[in-house]
Amino acid sequence: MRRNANRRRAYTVSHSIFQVRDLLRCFRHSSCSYIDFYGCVLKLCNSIHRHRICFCSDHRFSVSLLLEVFSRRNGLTSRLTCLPLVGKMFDWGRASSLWPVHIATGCCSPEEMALVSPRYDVERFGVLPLPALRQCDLLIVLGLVTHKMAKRVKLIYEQMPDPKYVMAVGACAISGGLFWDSYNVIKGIDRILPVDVYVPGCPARPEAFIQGIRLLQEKIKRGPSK
Amino acid sequence: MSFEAEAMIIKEIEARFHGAVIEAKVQRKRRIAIEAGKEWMRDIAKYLKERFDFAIVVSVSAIDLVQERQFAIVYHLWSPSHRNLTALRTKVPKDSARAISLTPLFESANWHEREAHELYGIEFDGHPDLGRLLLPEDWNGGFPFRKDFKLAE
Amino acid sequence: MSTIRLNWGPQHPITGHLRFILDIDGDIVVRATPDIGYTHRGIEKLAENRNYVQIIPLVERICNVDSFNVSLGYVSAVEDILGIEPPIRARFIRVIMAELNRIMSHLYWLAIFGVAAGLFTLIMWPIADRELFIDLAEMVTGSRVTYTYFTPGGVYTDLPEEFSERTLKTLDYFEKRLKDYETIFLHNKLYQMRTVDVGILSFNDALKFGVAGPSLRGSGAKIDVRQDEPYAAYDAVEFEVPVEASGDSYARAKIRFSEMKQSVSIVRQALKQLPSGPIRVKMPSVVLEGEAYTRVESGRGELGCYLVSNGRTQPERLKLSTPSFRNVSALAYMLRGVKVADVPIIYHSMDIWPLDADR
Amino acid sequence: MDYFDLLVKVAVFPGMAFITMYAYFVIWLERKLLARVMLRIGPLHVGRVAGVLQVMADFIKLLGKELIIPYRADRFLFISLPVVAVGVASLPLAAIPFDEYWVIFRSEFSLLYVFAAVSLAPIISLLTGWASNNKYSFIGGLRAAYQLLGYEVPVFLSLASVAILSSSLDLMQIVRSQSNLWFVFLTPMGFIIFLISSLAELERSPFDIPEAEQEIVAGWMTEYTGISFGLFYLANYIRLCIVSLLVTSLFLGGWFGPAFLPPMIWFLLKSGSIACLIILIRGAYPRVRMDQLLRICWRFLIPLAIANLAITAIAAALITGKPFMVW
Repeated sequence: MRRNANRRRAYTVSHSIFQVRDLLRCFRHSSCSYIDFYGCVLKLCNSIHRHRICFCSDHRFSVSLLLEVFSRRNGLTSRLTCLPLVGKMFDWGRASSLWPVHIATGCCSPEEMALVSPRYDVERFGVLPLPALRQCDLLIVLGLVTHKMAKRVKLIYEQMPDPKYVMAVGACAISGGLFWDSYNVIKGIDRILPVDVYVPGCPARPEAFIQGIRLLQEKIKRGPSK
Repeated sequence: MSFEAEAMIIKEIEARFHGAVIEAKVQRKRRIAIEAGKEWMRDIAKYLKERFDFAIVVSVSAIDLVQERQFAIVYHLWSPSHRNLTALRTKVPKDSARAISLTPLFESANWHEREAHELYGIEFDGHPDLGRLLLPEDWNGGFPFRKDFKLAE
Repeated sequence: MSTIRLNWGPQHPITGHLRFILDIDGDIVVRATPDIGYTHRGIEKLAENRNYVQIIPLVERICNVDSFNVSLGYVSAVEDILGIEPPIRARFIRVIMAELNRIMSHLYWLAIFGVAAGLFTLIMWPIADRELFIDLAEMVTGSRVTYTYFTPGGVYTDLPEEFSERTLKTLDYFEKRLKDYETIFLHNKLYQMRTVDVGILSFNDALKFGVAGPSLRGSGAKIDVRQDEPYAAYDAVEFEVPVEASGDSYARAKIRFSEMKQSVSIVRQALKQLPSGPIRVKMPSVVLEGEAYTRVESGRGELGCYLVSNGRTQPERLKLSTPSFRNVSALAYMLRGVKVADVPIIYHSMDIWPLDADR
Repeated sequence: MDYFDLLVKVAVFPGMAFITMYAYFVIWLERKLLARVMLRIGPLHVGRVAGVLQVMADFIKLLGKELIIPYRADRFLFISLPVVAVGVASLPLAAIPFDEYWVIFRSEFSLLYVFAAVSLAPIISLLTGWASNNKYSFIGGLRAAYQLLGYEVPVFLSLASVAILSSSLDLMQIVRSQSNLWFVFLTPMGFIIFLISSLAELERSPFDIPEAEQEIVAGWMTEYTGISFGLFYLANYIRLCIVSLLVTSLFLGGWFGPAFLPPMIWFLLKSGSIACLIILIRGAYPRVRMDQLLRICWRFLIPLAIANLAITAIAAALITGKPFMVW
């Protein structure tokens, strides 16, 4: 697990859609705070908004943003939203209800199936797989990502609503793994996405998955790093 | 162990396509290898299909022969009734890699030939659709399965 | 009226690693184009840079729900080239592990096929029972899904002592569960409504498109590599090859159920006959020049492994002709003119594992 | 009418607060029960006991999530529909009697009112599908509209038999007339038809065609994010609660029951068990196809419902001696 997902690393993939990612990278939940009630909410949202328009949305707002706008208009200097308790509550909610998006990119997908199955039953921790990515907040990259898939993974990540988390599962997603010298496999998903948790294994065992999810939950509960 | 059934097939093929068949031999039980000129491929395949019920193309493999500067294209045909697998092999030069497609004859060769086209750059004359199959849409790195395509070190 | 184009996948609840481009007119699919290649790793090319033993884990990754069978195909090709023959005990162990893997693979199929019609109970039960077989495999090999257990010349280690007893226990339990599955799946009226006469693939079409495995046998063709050219120790065990004539999704489902029963019986027979003796012969240090094409019946169908050696430590060419690659090419034809709601059913009745198709 | 009384009723007990709590409970129950059917445990670690706080965590998370409005979507509809959906879903509550006293609004024609409100739901789905500017949503909305054609007629036909039996369209009167014998015993066929078609009305398995996950992702909810999705989610379960309450009032004798428990408890127990039944059906049956649903409804349910209605009418006329006596 990496404490700070903001990892400035030059990636070699040169697809046009990937370029946007660089601009967005600093707006991650953990590196910067646009949704976490620590000021500067409006500014960051606006700058994201400019870049997002080409994908899916022409406007975005969240409840925290509304609170912010409301308190500024009424001269409340957003004291309400700065309450640590409110932030803690939201962190707890996010940590306890991670809904992974359904995307299978590589060979770890049978292990993900085992993860939701009776023996490992990850719903105990509040992880509920949902069909539509608009409602999800955890992108589990299951194993290798090819160049063809990378564009889609990228797009999926962009279309997910904030705050969102990325979990890289398996040796291939971490570093290319067994296919390190392949011409079509991206050597580590962190070249295109900011990764929160790395789960090793080839393929990763469900126990490792669960450990990864627990680590991610701890990370979310600690709140944003400043 | 004798291979009577296999020898019979080879004998008929050699008799029928005398001169076209470069080499025909029994490799082991239920395995025949026939090598022929590329312009004869469709005729031999047609004969095999109609005479011996070689109905399915189970695999089409191209091989990059570096020394000979040629591609070998190997069609593996399976005959359900004779329980026999024939490797029908031909060679095309690397510079003008064109072969005659067997897809009009065997629908099952369709995607295999597309794959060979994509990964080796072999053109198949008479193939209905040699569109992109496995590689990314915007791939322009050449033909990855050729021997001169170097992988990362 | 114009058609609507739907892109199903790669992020879609049913498609897994591939994409369908569906042109639909109302509720009818006018044209369906499967788009594969999302997991194309170039394993065959990578194999040209590895030595013969290093390739085994690579090959297993093409279909890691069925990795015993896949590696068996590759390993026997190497054995053919080297001209070695595994000892008799190793061959029986191979049969046992391959059949256990077939059950796992079919259970995985059942889970996905069950959920294709929207019943989530049926995703959980088979996966839970699959875990028992994974336990057996883990006991022998120490790994959950990718084993690297078969080596050229035999198997890597001997079976543990309690393996036979525990396998028999698992099989007893599994036979009971199989009856449950038949109740909630095969005899479920709603499932029959969804699958009978859906996605019919006639005998001639199946041969024409080169469909493989249970999907082919669901169309009435009695083609099974285990019977056509017995490898490992399949000539020493008795089993039937189930065939259904109707060629619809229900027939393909029924085939897989019968195959699971056959696999149980094969494992029992093989355990009974399991001889003692060495498990491995030594690999010769020199690789001969030559080529071999071996076929194995994996859970998804016939898998062909074409291996060309030029005498060096790395193969000249490895070509894997995978069942999913053959089956997915028939989908464009099968999905034409069906209802949108039937697309998941037909797609998963073919048991296509896109990793297998892309390689 | 005491206005304070009315306020309490609307806001707290049979009204919004209660139904939200009830829906919360049903969501939790569904996750636990389905998990048991699937041999799992379900939510466990969130909240001290049996994951009771799981749903709350979900909603808090959804509250903090970004809302995305798709490009070229109908913004006004897109934003307002989730709220409208919750409102429309809880409308029927106004006329459902929980007790002789606990009912928000009494009317001679409350049955008609309730079902007018219940059949508004597919309109919301249709509008949502249209407003999202997404193909899957649009198909989902259209499917919801088609589905309406299937189940609406059997619902009303089976209700007519209830109305005949109680000679009233007043829900209170309908419940009162079951004080001795529940209608489920008098018209079992009507009960079954109503239950099946209300499954279709709720868009629940095996008739969850408008939100068929394997075909059209999440149907008309595909584009919704954050709390607007949460509101739809809530609205769906409010509808489930309403249907379970309605089934209890119409067929299971409302609050009547042996005296060792208070009437209100009986009412909630009965409706809770109907909710359980609806949930368990989801764990046992796959989804049918659209044409199959319409075939089931038109070839099977509607003739049965008409026969049931005729038999009930004739029997009621014979027993009471008043031909065609209703209202």
